[in-house]
Amino acid sequence: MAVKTLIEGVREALDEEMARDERVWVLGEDVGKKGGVFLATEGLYAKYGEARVLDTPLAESCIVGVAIGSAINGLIPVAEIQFADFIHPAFDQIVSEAARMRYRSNGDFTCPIVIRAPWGGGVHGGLYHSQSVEAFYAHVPGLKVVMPATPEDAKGLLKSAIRDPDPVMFFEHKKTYRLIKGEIPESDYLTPIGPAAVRREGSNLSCFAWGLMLHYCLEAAEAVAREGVEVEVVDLRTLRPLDKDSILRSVEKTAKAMVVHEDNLTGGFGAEISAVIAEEGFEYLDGPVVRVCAPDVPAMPFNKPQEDAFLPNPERIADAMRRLARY
Amino acid sequence: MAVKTLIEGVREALDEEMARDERVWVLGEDVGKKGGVFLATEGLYAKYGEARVLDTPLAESCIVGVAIGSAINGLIPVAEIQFADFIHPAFDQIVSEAARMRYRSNGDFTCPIVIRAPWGGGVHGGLYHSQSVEAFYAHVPGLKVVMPATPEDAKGLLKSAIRDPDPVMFFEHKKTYRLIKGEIPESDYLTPIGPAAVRREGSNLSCFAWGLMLHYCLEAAEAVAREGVEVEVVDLRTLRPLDKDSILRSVEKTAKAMVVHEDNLTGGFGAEISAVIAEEGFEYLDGPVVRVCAPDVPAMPFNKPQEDAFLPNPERIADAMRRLARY
Amino acid sequence: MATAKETRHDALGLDPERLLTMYRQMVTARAIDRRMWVLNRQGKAPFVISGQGHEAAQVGAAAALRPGVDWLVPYYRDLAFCIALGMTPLDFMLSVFARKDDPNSSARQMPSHFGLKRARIVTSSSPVATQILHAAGIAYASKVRGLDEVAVTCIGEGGTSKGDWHEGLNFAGVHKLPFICIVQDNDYAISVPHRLQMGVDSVAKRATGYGMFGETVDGGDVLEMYEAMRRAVERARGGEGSTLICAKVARFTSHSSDDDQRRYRPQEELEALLRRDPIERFRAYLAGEGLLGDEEDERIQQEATTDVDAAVKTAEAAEPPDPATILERVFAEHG
Amino acid sequence: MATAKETRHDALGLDPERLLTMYRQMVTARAIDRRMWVLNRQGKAPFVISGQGHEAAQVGAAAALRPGVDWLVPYYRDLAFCIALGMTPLDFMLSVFARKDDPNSSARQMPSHFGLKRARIVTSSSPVATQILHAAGIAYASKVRGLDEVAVTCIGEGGTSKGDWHEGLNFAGVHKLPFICIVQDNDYAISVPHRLQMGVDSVAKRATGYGMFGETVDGGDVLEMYEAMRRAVERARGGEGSTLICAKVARFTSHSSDDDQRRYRPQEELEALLRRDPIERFRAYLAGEGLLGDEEDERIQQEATTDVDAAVKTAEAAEPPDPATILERVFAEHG
Ligand SMILES: Cc1ncc(C[n+]2csc(CCOP(=O)(O)OP(=O)(O)O)c2C)c(N)n1
Ligand SMILES: Cc1ncc(C[n+]2csc(CCOP(=O)(O)OP(=O)(O)O)c2C)c(N)n1
Ligand SMILES: [Mg+2]
Ligand SMILES: [Mg+2]
Repeated sequence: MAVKTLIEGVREALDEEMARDERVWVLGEDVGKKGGVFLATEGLYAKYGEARVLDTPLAESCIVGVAIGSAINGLIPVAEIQFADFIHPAFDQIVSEAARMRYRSNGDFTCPIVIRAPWGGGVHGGLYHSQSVEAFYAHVPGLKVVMPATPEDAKGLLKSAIRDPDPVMFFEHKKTYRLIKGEIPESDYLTPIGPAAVRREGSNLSCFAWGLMLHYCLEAAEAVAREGVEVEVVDLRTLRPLDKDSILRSVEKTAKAMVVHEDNLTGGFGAEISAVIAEEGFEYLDGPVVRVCAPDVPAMPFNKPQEDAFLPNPERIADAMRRLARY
Repeated sequence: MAVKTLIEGVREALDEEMARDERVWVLGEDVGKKGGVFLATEGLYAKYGEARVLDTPLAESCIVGVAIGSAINGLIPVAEIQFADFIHPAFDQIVSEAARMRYRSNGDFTCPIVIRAPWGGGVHGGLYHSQSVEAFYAHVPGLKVVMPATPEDAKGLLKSAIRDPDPVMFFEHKKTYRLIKGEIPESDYLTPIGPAAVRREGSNLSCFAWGLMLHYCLEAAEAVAREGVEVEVVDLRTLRPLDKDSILRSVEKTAKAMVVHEDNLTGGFGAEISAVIAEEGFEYLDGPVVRVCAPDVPAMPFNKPQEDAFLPNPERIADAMRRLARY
Repeated sequence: MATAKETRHDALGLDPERLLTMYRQMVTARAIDRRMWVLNRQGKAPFVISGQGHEAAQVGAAAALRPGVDWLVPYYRDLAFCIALGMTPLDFMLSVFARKDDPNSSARQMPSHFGLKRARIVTSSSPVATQILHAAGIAYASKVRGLDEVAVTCIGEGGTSKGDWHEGLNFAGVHKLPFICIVQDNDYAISVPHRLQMGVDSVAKRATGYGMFGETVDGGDVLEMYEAMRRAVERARGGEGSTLICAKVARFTSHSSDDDQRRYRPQEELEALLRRDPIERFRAYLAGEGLLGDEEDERIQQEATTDVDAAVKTAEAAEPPDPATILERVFAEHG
Repeated sequence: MATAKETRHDALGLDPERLLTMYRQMVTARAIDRRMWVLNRQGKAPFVISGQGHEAAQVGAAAALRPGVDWLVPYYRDLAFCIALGMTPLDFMLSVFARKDDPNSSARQMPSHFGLKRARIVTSSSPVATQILHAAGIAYASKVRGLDEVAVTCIGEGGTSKGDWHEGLNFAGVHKLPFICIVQDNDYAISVPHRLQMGVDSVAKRATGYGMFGETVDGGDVLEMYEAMRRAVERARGGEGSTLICAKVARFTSHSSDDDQRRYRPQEELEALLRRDPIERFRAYLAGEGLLGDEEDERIQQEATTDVDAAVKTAEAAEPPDPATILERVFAEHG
């Protein structure tokens, strides 16, 4: 198996699915000649042409709404939102339309679309190029929300998303695009949407994360392991559907739980995970369900000192692990 | 004190604040001659004229964006979104703009606006006239989120919201508009944004709710009281800022906690309350933190049988109370 | 004979049979519409919203389409449009009574949230203007797939104020899509008058700014509407581009059963409009051309009433949805 | 003398001093802009985004406004506009170096997210087109408060595709607000060419559809821009209504320091544009009118460089924000 970057996984998934099924098309801002601002669609324009790799007008609601319409008439769109921060204008099309086509028509109309967006911080993107938006969408029935953390998952989950008969929100952490490398199978594989993955076995406490934070949690787990604290690190991979069984199984084993995300604390998706554990895993618990998240300020500032102050980091996470282990 | 409906409280607050401060103006769809589809602004057009009671074009982003601009230039807008279900097109203006004016300008520009919207179901409004949207906004730093459940609070909290120097989301449960009556003080009073209110003292378990569900919880508490189960019912009133102290104090007292809302279960704001209790009130807990919420389907259907199946009701809530009390 | 002057419908290539079919569609839609208000007052229909006054624009437009081939992405006043494309009175009444077999949504949605797969009427929601982008997407797929399917979408003049309307027209204009947007301009958005909605008399004047064709039509004249629509459809199929039609119509009823237009609308204004009922106008035309006698008209009215009676009877007796199915069809996996 | 033919600037009532001030503003903006790219290559500025090629349109527009009275709701290319309204090179460099005393946002935002209270430059965000509605709201307040303040907002041609742009222009048109939207049309939205952005050559053609005035201007000609803008401002103050100006400009640099326009833009195209640099054109005009000699020009260039050197020096040496203050100014209560 070849070692590749996460963005290569994304690109390969798009290329293979477009080659496999001519109904698949890509639309978004700058996805054409430029190949996307992160080069996720690089080469596709030359290979598949403008009609299937379309530079849209600068309008996110248009991107999603047109994708929905094209799906109604037989195409399978993969819409790129240039930054997750700019997905908000499409909120209505995603929540009121895409998520409900099947339900409101009692199954007569469906919405097999994928919406990709780079999210997350640590790239001095300032208030509007760093945000986490998963909590907004993981709350919406009718949507699937996928957050890959490895190159293999990025490719395998994106291929599953494109073949999924329902709308899938596919969020790629922009800092992991080139930072995170890993092996990608040569085979034409699919990674199922749903199951979480235990990335590190541990007996003292369970740590749940996704995206960049998963890797910070693994670093932190390494650090505290040297002190004899064995942390089980679970990569949730998809927030909706949420793999409750894996979460509860892990808490049953370790009796202590912690959620880490770079989204703001209050109302972040970590709250849902805590709530599930507090309701369905209460008997297992031997300590408070801890959340390590960004502070409740509107996204991370551009200047380095404050960007660093905003983002959870391996040290902060390791401290929280130590405290919870001691509890 | 006179007994009035909740919507009268809203109307009085608007009228009094407009009379007090000529910077205050109301904008929205049909707020003028018609007086709003629920008559919340009835009479204001005749009293204050078109410039201050403006029927806007049918465009929610316009309503909020224009409100923001008018606040930058010295006015105090109270924007009405006709139904909370239709606030989504304004998501970007609310989340990216209103919530961040102060933060991103380091305090040089501010956004003293109020956004009112009727929410909630039980009025055969179907998929798009029944929704709960509080979870989306209570997650956003920079916003205050107010959910009054009584006529007195509707008036007192709305007056506070209009005088607040920051953006306030003010959600009025449409079924409570005329269903819920109560005394409204004659005095020019304000109800502070923040503190929760214990509506019923109890020792066996704590129940947290807002809007229509608060009243269902009180009914349910009455029912189980006859069986000797004493439930403490807390009206959160504002979700952001969240009154953690009152929540934790109540749980410390009863050792058992339950959250009820008509929003979908997964990722609803009940999750945040559970998470706070599971992290900061863990020592107090003598049982799982229970959530009684709507199922994870896209809003409540129009037909009566399914609308009833969607909404939590006093019976379902009472059953959950009994189960938790027995735990 | 060469001497006899050509009639308007001859010029349009509409034979008497087509004309009577169109008339029948308008009459049927009106009969259904009147009846649902009665049901509402009887407490049998919690919510109704009306198309009375819009029938000529809708039936005239539908006559230029191929039902089941071209697409309609409708809005809530399109009852007559849907009837003309093949929705039956029973299909509709099942939604008014919120019955399980309602083909629009199995009573998950309010009545008049149209959707009928077999007729290519796309499921519609309540948020105004979202459908414009769906029509643009359908038209884009039609173009890239090399189909000759035309996507038609309807909206009120108030809906044109929304961002989605603009984004949809802009996209259609960029790609010269087989896309037609019919704005049914009845001068009111619930209570908001035209002057507070837009700074222009006809929204069709925006067409050039999108690189498409624009037409302002008397939407009370079914033949004028048909003519404009036929031109638009030919352009769409011929790859010449999209069209924005502003059909001036009248809203005869309150906005919906939750509204009372007397609060904001001058009575005289309404009475003046009612004197120009589009169905009356079409009847007068047909009578004038000797194509519709009184008995025939009587029969058509009678048939419509009978159909509606039957539909109401059947729908009222039909099953409501099973509460247990509330969890189905969120995703493909469950149902 | 009556015989001497009147110059363009005489006709516009611009005296030589005003002209040289405008020239100086353009030169200063360009000097700052060039320098920030150097700082970016030196690794001292992680992100820069440029206004090179837009200076004439911006300075010509600013010249028709009253700094500190009229409002600018800017976008990220408006460096020259901001300089003309009173932003100093130091103000800007403090944001480039992300320093605490950056008056735009105390380095919470990326550079070129302009905001300067004293100059009535409204704080701006990254999401394209949201500012259009803020300008409409400011103009509405100006009107109802009986003030004569004009609200000007800028955006690129790509931004006009967004719903907020439409909703803002529609609202301004309905109320004939003292509102001016300047679209700086440089033919690209990052890499997306004009033909894929809209179906019309000049977006100003949309003005009539909103009930406002429309003008298409050579944005490389500072005097032509001033003239159009002055007309628009007079209409705004006179209560005659809003104006949509499409200023055709050129983007000389890549979209930002994160972009490389060679990936999608023909080299010849760019070279042709560079030959018509708006600053060169203005210099040639001034020289031709005998208002600017070589030494004088030399001196102006030199002063600009000196100012920028000083600003860079001071900004680089300035304090970064204190991490502890990250929690401040979310609400009035905290800070
Ligand atoms: C986004 C959104 N905002 C508000 C509403 C509430 N609403 C329903 S219909 C309507 C007025 C529509 O007027 P118009 O577009 O002119 O259509 P008409 O009803 O006159 O045919 C409004 C405000 C809605 N359904 N969607
Ligand atoms: C809503 C939104 N979508 C996407 C972006 C990313 N983005 C920033 S600038 C830009 C292109 C803008 O082009 P144009 O409006 O023509 O202005 P120009 O940069 O050419 O001056 C894009 C797509 C954004 N900032 N906001
Ligand atoms: Mg209308
Ligand atoms: Mg541009």
